[in-house]
Amino acid sequence: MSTTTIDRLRDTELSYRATLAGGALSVFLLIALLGLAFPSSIWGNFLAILTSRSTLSSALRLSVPITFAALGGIFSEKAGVVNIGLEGLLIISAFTAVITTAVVGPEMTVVGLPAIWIGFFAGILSSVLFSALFAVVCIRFKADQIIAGLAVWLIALGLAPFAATVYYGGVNTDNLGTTLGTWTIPVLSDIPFFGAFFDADPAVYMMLVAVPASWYVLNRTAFGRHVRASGENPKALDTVGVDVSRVRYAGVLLSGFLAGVGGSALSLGLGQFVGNNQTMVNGKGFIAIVAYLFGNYNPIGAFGASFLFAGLEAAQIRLQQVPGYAIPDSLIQTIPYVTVLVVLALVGRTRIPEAAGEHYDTGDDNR
Amino acid sequence: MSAAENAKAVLRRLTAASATERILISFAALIMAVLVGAVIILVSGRITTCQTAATTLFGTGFCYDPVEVYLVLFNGALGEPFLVNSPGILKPLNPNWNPLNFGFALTLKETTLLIFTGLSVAVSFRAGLFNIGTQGQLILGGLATALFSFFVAPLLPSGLVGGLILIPLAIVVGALVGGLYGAIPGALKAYADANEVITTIMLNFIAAQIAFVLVSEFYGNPDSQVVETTPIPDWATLLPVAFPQGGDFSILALAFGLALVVAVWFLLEQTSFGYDLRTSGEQPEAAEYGGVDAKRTTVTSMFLSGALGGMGGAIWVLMVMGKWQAGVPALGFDGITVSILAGNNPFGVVPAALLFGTLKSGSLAVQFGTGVPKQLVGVLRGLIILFVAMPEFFRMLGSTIDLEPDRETVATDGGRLGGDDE
Amino acid sequence: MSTAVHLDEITKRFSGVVANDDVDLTVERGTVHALLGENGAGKTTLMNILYGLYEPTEGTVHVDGEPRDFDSPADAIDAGIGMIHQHFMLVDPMTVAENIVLGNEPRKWFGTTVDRERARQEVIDLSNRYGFDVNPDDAIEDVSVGVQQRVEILKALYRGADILILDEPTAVLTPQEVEELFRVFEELTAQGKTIIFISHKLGEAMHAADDITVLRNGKNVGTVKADETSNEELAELMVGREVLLEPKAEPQEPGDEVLAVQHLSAEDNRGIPAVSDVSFDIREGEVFGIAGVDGNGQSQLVEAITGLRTPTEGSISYKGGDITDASRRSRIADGMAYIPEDRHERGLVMDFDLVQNGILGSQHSPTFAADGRINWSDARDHAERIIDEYDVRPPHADADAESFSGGNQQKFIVGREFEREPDLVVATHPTRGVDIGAMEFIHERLLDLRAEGKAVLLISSKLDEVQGLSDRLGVMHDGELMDIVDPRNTTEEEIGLLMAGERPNAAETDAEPPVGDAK
Amino acid sequence: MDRRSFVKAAGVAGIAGLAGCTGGPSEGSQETTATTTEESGGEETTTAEQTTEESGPAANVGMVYALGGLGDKSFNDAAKRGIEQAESELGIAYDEAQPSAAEEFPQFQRRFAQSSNPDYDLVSCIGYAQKSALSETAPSFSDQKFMIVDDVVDEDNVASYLFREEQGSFQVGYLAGLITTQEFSAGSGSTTADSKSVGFVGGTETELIRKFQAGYEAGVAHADEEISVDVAYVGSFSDSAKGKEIATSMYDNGADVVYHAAGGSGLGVFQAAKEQGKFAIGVDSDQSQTEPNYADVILASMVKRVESAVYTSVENVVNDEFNGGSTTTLGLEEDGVAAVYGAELGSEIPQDVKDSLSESREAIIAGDIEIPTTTE
Repeated sequence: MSTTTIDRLRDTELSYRATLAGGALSVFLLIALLGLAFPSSIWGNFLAILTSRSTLSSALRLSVPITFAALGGIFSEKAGVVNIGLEGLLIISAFTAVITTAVVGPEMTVVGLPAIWIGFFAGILSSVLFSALFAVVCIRFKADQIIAGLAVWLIALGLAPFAATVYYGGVNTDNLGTTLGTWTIPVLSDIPFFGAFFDADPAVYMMLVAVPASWYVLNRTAFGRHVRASGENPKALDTVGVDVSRVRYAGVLLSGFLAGVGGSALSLGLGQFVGNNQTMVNGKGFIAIVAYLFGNYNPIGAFGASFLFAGLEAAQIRLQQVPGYAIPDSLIQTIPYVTVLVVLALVGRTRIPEAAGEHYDTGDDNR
Repeated sequence: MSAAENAKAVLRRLTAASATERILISFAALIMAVLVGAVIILVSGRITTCQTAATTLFGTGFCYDPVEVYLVLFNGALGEPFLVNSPGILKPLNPNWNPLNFGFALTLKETTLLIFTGLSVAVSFRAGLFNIGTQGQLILGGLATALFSFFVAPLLPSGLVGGLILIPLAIVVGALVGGLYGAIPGALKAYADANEVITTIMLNFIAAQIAFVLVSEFYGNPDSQVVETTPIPDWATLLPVAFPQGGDFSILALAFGLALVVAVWFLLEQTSFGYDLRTSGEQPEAAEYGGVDAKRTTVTSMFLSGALGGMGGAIWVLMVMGKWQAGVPALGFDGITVSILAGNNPFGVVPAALLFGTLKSGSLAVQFGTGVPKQLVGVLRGLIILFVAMPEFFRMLGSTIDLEPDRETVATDGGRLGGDDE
Repeated sequence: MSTAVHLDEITKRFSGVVANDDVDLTVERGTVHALLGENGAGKTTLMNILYGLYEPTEGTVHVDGEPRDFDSPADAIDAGIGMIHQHFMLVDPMTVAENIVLGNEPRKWFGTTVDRERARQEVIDLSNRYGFDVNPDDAIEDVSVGVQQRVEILKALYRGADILILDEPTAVLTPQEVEELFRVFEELTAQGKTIIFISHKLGEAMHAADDITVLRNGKNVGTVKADETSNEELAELMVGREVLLEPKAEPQEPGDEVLAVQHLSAEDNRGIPAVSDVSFDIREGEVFGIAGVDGNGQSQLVEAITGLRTPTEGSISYKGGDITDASRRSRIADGMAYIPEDRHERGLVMDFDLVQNGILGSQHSPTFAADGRINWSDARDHAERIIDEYDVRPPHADADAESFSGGNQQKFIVGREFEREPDLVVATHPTRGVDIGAMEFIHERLLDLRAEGKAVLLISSKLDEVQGLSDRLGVMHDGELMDIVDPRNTTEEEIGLLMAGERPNAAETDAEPPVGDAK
Repeated sequence: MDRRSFVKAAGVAGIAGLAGCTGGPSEGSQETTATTTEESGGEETTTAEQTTEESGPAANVGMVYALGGLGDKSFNDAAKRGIEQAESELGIAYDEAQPSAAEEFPQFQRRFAQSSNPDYDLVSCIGYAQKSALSETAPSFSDQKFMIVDDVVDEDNVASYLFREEQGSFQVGYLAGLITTQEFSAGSGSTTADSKSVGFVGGTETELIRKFQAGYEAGVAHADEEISVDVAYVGSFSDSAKGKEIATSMYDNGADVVYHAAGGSGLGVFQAAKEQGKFAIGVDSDQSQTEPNYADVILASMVKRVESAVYTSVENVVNDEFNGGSTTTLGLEEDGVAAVYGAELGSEIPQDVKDSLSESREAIIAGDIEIPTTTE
């Protein structure tokens, strides 16, 4: 194939990232410029909000559940199983984490582990169990992945408030009175602005580790390559003697694990599970799907997208408090969604793994 | 086609879901969900505490009795057809049962609304478009209906004549707005190749916020602290006729919904447009080959789907609320489950909507009558969908019971298995 | 010489359908063994059994004299067997090296991490050893089909394969690439490897193999030495009767121009130029053939003509009017029939029954849908007529398209398109996957259409087919129409050179490998 | 007897039950049959069962809570306290319903109104969101007594209860204003004199919550015109995560005290206060008691005695003094609203601050201070 075609392919890839990164940067620069030129105007407020350490730390905190769910979604979908049930995994782990901590007793420690961390791991376990159910249904029983994913969401959406009502008499759990807390790294946390990275929830640190680690696993380990091959061309993997089902199970379970971390962190960061309406997860699982599609299945891109949404939310919360600012809160809340729409309309498609959503079987019926 | 794929095709031929099988699978899914639900009820009956056991199994007392729960659910949804208090599992019929009761009206109300949203989702699914956006289309369609009725009502004579003019117009307005809002992701899909799953999810959020702002800032009811529009005069709404106890159910709306079922079926199965739509949904490449304008069909189907969703919103406003109010129930999402259970078949939507309508209206009675949280029904709904998604599971169950007959003669090509491996 | 593979009385049934019936096969070490047979003779199934993808219903596999029971390809790989499938089992976005080591990645750092440097070096060493020319860092989706095939062979060798199975290895190659492949065969056998390749082409089996085993209807009908047999003997073994190998078109005076393509250029789905500056015309009563290796722009050219792709440049006129921008629908309405190359994707809606498939393309025509409402009873009559006339088996109009075999699906499509009473038939690979009888029937019907004064555009990768049926033959290479020749006065070799991108009158040869459309 | 009051899923009992792995019935199961036969599903009934009501409770009350449900530790839980008090003191029985969507209000109201087993003597509708539903339900069941909290339904069979939230909010605003202008440290929180900033977090931006905001702002200004008030709305009464984010940003912004009128979302405000070492003011209930984990940051609570409204209305029904058609407005004077100091921090609040608050309370009751009821 001629070199020009290769260049062109690379160009499309590059232009996608360049559009995103360049767009974000130029918007920021525009605001900075306007903010510096008219410090007392709304742009000045904008700039102050965007450069405030509290916005950064808030954005990091808010991006935790989205990022973890998105990382989970990447592993599952890269392995060929579209996991639309991420929302359900977040819900079930958020609930289990809190109820387990409550049952153990928030003040208790078991073999040196504080109850809240037992809850944290229990939340992860519940999400892994749910994803195992999902995996069996999709892989063993060849269910339609989208429908099965919706089912996982619906079951979790019903089960968590149901169990909360059975146990507490209402859809919300009681407040544990304790949270995961904050880990502060001395000295580093004193750095202006970026100090927010070193004075954060434990889950934020986990996220900052999980993102590069996921990238590494996906791109530098044999397992990661098998995952990618299983989603692109499972037959290629099968014919070299790697068990496609096993890789897919692993991918889905891993997605359950990661989403579980996000869900546990979400509820334990607050010390309570809120089960009203769409529960406290409130669409974060779906936003996570958008985030990884947006990030083109790259863990770092997915984190970038999650961080963008969380950042917009954090900025929105602060913008709301600017006095005399007339735009209704609800309209500002639509900004992240509108952004996604506009970018999708401009940049268009993302490349979905070739075999995602398809069942794989060797075609032999008497095996 | 490789031999492996060919073998798969043979397999599929043997197990392809016929209409009968679909119905069987739906029933089996329902039964499985009910059984799993019963286990959940028992388990939660051990977690909660009570002074006296509701039932005793295997020497263990449980606070909730699954049989009672399902009976109460059914009774609540239909308005006490059975005498629950009598002993034994089979309860005698209630001689005083009147089908035109409040509970049944609630069930039919839910059913009616779910028919609209179920149809909306079914149309888009048949066109191969995963429209998650019925909720947003419903919200905006309903709002348009409420505002239109409110502003136009003063210009018309009040009473039956005005209603006859206004109600159809208001529904059309709702359909139009819902349709246009549905056409947005359609156009984004057709012309910008944007994934409709993402865009419709985003548009749902946006619709809810826009509607909220419009009502809270501009068109709110000044007499109310709730974010809602000023109520439409009664003559311009769909009032209950046959059900004296109320329940916000209008038989007219149900009749309209059933008529739409037939209309949608006719459109899908009997017309050229329906053929285009279904072909696009089954196999876009083949549709293009067959002269279907894929982009236009995508936009049109999404418009149609959105219009049905918008009508759902209109009916919600005209039949249930008499106004638009923030916190619109998740009828659009329920429509997805209805459509899935119905196998995206317009006629299937009716029983599926009735089932979910029964569950939903019965859920209130369950919480009321037995103390089991009404979210149980949400779990049941998820379980039904889960089991519907895995026909393989039931085929496997079935094949262990029913030995397959000898299929030596199934080959269609003189026993020649070859595909086109050239 | 020792025996590398011995298959002993292999029988394989799929849900009752017999794919292999009591097959014996012996392959000697260090030889090239061709497995010859018609489509659907059971060749691929047999090889999938040897490779552990399928378990035989009855019979035993022996490798190096030992009976083996393969549960999966992994077992076969362990026994030194490698298989190169007809559709390459490669992961498109990954690089050549990543694909070759897939599943056997060299590790470092306590097995946590793929040692990419070592993987790369091993691939380079391996390809040098067998004289392969591949760049380990290219992504698979960026390299030509020939290179992809070499990657597949390297993949097997990397796993220590001594026995290589190739399924239809020449189907997607130019004649020159085929020669190169056979040279690789020699190199491999010289180093002690054993090669089994599947083919349905007599010529290449005769040319490249030491031994030839012919399968028919799942049975072994004979193994012969290549240098002790003849084309005629093999053909008879394959088909079971004497066949007319080449269709013949009697010369006939063409009429008015039906289709004229002028300076047409088009891109493929990824926006890469696929057709450049192609011009030709077709007249009434004429078959215009296009020969060329698959993926040299034929698909895009046909799509532009039939209205499935917007050309970037140039014009198309049809029956005297410009249709460059006309919709697909209007072209169908205007009497343009089209047998698409991929019947599963385009030609049929697999989940529709034949009644519904019978009106695909006619769903808006007054014949079946006068007022927007489809007349299903007419549609049913129509489908039953096609089933009857084109011998579609079983004759069930209510069965879903996917329940029919490939050959019968094709017959149905051909029937549907011919029954449109078209002015122009665009036929791409019309006989792909059909049996000999149906092939003859389709060829006859094409010639009948020609005799009726219709215009036919015939695209096929079977050179004998286009050569035998066409009045004029265009040869495509890398998106260009290299030349238009008289098929009756041109040799297969001359056409082969054109297909490879070499103009006979051009002095220097084009060193660039042909552009494959990657798919 | 009431049908299922034995199904009590109270948190403490539940935890004890599960921790010991022995939930379920606490008595022997021999009585099972007897009990189940008395559980009627709903409306229709047979004469045999009605006889059991002879020795029944003083009254039957149906509770329809506001969205957000029980466990919000403020509004709904306050109503629940009222009915529990009535249960133990007046010997009434009650059933409760927690709607999860606005459209369920009329359904629950109707179910209670229609029921004849038991025949509910009063249906309590908690929250303004039930107004429009009740406006339709009440006329259709003219024999049924209703009460509504936080809005007025002008029907003869509805007793309406309103609160002067702006008065109580003024008081806590005044308190916040006084605290932020001085050096103060107590419990886990502290303020300095140099920053003069406080915050207000609302649930949804409605007329009622604006009333809280207006009173609060007026109270703050009463302390010092210079003090800035950050205002933000969560958009929900049950999103404590967002409540926490908002309050955190306010504290980051320099606010010393944040007052919330955001129901369940307010929990996040307390958490933020605790993490940031600042103060918060609770609402509806004395939240230093309902949320003891945060008693060390809760300066005070603007209590709105929903419980007394509920209790009073039940009492009226029991005593045959149902005040249908009338509206009872409860302000500082009636002790319907009040600023209540935190259980843990109250003792540390300087006496001069307390004195100022007592003075302003008197002035408000006397009508000397005009408090706006809306922010515009």
